[in-house]
Amino acid sequence: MYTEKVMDHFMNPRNVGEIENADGVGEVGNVKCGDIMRIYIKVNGDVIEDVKFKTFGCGSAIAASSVATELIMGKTIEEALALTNKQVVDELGGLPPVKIHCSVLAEQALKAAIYDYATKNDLHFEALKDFDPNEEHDHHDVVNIEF
Amino acid sequence: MYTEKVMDHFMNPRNVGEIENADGVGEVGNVKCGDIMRIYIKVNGDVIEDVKFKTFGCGSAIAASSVATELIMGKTIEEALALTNKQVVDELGGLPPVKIHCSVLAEQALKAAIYDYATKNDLHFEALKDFDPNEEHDHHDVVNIEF
Amino acid sequence: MKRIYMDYSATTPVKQEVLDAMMPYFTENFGNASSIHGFGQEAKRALESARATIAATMGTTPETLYFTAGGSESDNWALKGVMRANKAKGNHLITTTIEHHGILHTCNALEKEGFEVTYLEVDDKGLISLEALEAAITEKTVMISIMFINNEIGTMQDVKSIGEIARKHKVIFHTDAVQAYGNVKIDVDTFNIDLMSVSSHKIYGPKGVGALYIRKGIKIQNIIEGGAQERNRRAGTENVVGIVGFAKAAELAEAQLDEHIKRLSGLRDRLAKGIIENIDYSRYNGHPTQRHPGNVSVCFEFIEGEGLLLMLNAKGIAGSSGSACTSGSLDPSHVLLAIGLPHEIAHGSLRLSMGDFTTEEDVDYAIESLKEVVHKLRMMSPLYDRVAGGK
Amino acid sequence: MKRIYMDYSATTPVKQEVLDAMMPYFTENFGNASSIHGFGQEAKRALESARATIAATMGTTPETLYFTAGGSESDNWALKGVMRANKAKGNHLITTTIEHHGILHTCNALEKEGFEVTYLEVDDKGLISLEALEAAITEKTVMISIMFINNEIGTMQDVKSIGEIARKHKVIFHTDAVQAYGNVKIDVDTFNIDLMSVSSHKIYGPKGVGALYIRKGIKIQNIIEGGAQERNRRAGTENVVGIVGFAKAAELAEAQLDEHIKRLSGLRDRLAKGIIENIDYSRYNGHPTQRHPGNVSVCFEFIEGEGLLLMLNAKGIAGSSGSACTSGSLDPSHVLLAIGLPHEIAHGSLRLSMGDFTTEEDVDYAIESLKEVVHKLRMMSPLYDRVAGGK
Ligand SMILES: Cc1ncc(COP(=O)(O)O)c(C=O)c1O
Ligand SMILES: Cc1ncc(COP(=O)(O)O)c(C=O)c1O
Repeated sequence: MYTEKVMDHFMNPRNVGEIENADGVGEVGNVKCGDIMRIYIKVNGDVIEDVKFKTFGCGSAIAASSVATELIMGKTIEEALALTNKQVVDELGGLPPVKIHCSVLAEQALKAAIYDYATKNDLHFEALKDFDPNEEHDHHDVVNIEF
Repeated sequence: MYTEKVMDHFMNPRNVGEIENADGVGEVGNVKCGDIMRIYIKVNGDVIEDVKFKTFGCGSAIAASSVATELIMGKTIEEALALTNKQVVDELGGLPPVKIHCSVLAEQALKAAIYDYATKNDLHFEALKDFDPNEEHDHHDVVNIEF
Repeated sequence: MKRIYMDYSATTPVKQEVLDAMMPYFTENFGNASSIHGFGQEAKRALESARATIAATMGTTPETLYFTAGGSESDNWALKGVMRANKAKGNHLITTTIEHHGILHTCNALEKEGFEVTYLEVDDKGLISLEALEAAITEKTVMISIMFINNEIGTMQDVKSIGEIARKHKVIFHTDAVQAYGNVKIDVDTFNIDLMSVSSHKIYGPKGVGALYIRKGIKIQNIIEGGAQERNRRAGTENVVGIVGFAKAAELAEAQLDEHIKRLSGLRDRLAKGIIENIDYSRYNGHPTQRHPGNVSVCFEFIEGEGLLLMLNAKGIAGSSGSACTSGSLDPSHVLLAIGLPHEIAHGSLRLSMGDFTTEEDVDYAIESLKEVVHKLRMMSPLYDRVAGGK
Repeated sequence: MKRIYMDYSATTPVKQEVLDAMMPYFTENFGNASSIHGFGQEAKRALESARATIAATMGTTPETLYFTAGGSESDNWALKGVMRANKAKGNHLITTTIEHHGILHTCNALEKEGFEVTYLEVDDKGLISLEALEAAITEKTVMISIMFINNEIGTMQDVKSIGEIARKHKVIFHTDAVQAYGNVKIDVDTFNIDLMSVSSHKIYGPKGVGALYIRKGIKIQNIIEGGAQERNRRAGTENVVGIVGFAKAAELAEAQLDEHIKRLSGLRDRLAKGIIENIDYSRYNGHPTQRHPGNVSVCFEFIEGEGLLLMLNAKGIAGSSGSACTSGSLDPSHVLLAIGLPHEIAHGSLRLSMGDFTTEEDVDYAIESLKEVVHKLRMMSPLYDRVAGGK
């Protein structure tokens, strides 16, 4: 079902936790749908010095969070904003079609954290022009198997 | 499917053949339905001295013919007329439900032979009062399996 | 690594005795049971003896038992077959909100054909209300279909009373007994059951075989037409190997039923207690006593079921979940929602179902593993720190 | 006693390689293919690899192949599923008078639902007329269903031309390839086949498993609703063991196809020649060359098929017959009547179908036995003395 890379990031997630006095915090998803991601960033100049996450969700949601934090650690804000869910999927060696939304959520959570940082500091990023942290980004396919 | 008794009478049918110059010959069934029985009798006084049959039909049709001839060999006409399809079935140790009609056919073929003998000799038997040798007596159940 | 299977409600391994019984029918006695030659007649005898064996375990006679490809086909056949054949009587069917999809999706299909379906709600333990059932019956009600034991939360309905109500109102009663058969004593007459779906692979028999009990006199249409197999009611070359295996499994289940129930209930209660006492913010779903002997259904707040399953799997434990993520759907199991759990709690569900190869050590290992795994996931959860942030 | 199986068209033994491939999935890798734990994922892999194997033998891709419980279910699904789903397009279906009951009885059921069915007649060799087919197509025609190879007389239709006609008129083309698959090269694209029914137990795989090929884009309704197995199209826990066996059988059939056809055709022609040359008043049914490689269908005048089968069986030979008596029906096989045989001749039919374990010695023994048995039955027949009384 999942690649080895996904299982590794799920079983040994990088950067789990919180940052006290974070410069930006973003949370996306909702409990009804079963996925919530929260990302904390610590910014120094325009560099993301530290990033941590907490995720309520399935294996791929946790793995996607872990990979996303790893990908942006130490990057500039502009670089971090260029992160796409496709990169997250690629880095994980692929996700099952019904789990692609987890990578979207990771991208959104990161953007939400940067948005929070930007708002607090009255900064404007071109890449966040159309970003709405409260938008819903879920698009599961409905397939049910019970036994 | 069939009892040992049926198989024995089918594989080693008693009294197969014809009687030249028989005193009575009866044939029932029709080729379309796949069952024809012909019975020949030789009568001496009121005793059936010899009986033979020829049958086109399934295993139980042949076995029923065989058993019926055996049951009436050496019997009086009155005794032979008392033969029922039930006796044929019992003597065979039973027949599958869809094959019961074979025993009916055997009873009818015998009656037809005696009817023929009676007609030729202008005899009247109470038991043949309502007998019509050309009546159809088939009542298969329709069940089809192919593969 | 240790591998502990705790998903017996999903499917079971074929028992060795069952496989042994099946073996001659693959390469030796392989005939088509409808053929009149020796190969066919041997197969026929095996088929009919299997039918007699299974019928006896239900307190019925062979001519009321029809083989199918499994529980889903039996469910589809029972509902579509009876509703379509009894249009003269009415167009109304009563079922529950917690049925298996084999029933629920069939009901949806029947609604599209113009039939009307009432879905009875259940209480927080998963039981329907007998009063509500009786009140739902109208002049147009043809059939009631209520599952014997729920596959997810393990709750067993009061089938006897349901059967009595059905009989009283002259309504046909079908029960999906896929989870119950082999795990509880069933007698179709005692329970007034008119049709019953069962499946072989839930009772240590092979997959792809099931049966539908149809009481004599019930009008039902075919859903698979063709050859005259199964007395003209279900076409297709008989799966003799599978049916022989099913019969052996049924025979074993019947012979060992009391012991099976006693052993499993002990393990079940030990597991449930171990979880509830050791892990806070956890709850035991379903009825506390009136339940499947091997089913433990629990919810852990603040975490999601799929991750839980994967971590348990990494520890060698195989379980299942009504989590939405295991199914790729947005909503968690309709059963967990039906017993009133909010979405966020239903997402964190786990079903561990035990069977004849489960041991006490397995149970204790599962409890220990769960403690660890739940803790690990909660430490990652943005929901947990809200309630337990200070701990 | 010698036991010679000559009823391969009814069913086949499971080959040892097939059974070997199946064995691990009974007791070890027994998981439910829809479970996310290790047991389930192993089963899933086996299932998907089986699907890929079988799809490849038909020249298609795995996502077009759906597993069922056998040929009959596939036939029912194809016809009911497509006709019900395409009501907007029309209500007309074209088939033939010589289809298997899996098709014919399904057509009868569809007629009761209000659909219209045209039954194309066949010539004395069992072939339909392509002109008649084309002429039967109307604006309301949704689907053509014509069997690839007839199960009784072995005749193979010109499927490629049928497919071309269907495509030209934008009509969906289904073929019941239960007898053809594994006995002739099939490529669904070359033949323009849109749906195709196949069954495992006819090609040395286990009973109770089949498949339906559904070309991408074809609209079809489900007939078995429930879980989301088979991409939401056919509910029921996947019969992994059976499917793995089916795939192994398909793989062997594909690998050995040329050799299989060559060997069997040789045996078939030897048997047919031996019968026709040695037994008078006998006739070879079906097409002389365009036929199943292992099928010999003959009629012997003046005798009835069931007795023939029983006497052959006593000699250790297992065959089958389209005789009315083998089925308990009044009429002999609809196929034999459709090719124009009178009732009395159709009653005396025999099908000997050969397969991979049939030898030349078996064939020669069958010819010798037939001579004896036919003679013995004719000596008892009141019909024979009429023609041969003087002999
Ligand atoms: C209650 C219930 N009904 C029906 C089914 C379907 O049975 P099967 O998988 O044999 O089709 C299952 C199991 O999957 C079940 O648990
Ligand atoms: C041509 C044909 N179609 C369909 C079937 C039905 O297949 P199954 O017995 O696998 O349901 C058969 C065999 O019985 C057949 O020969």
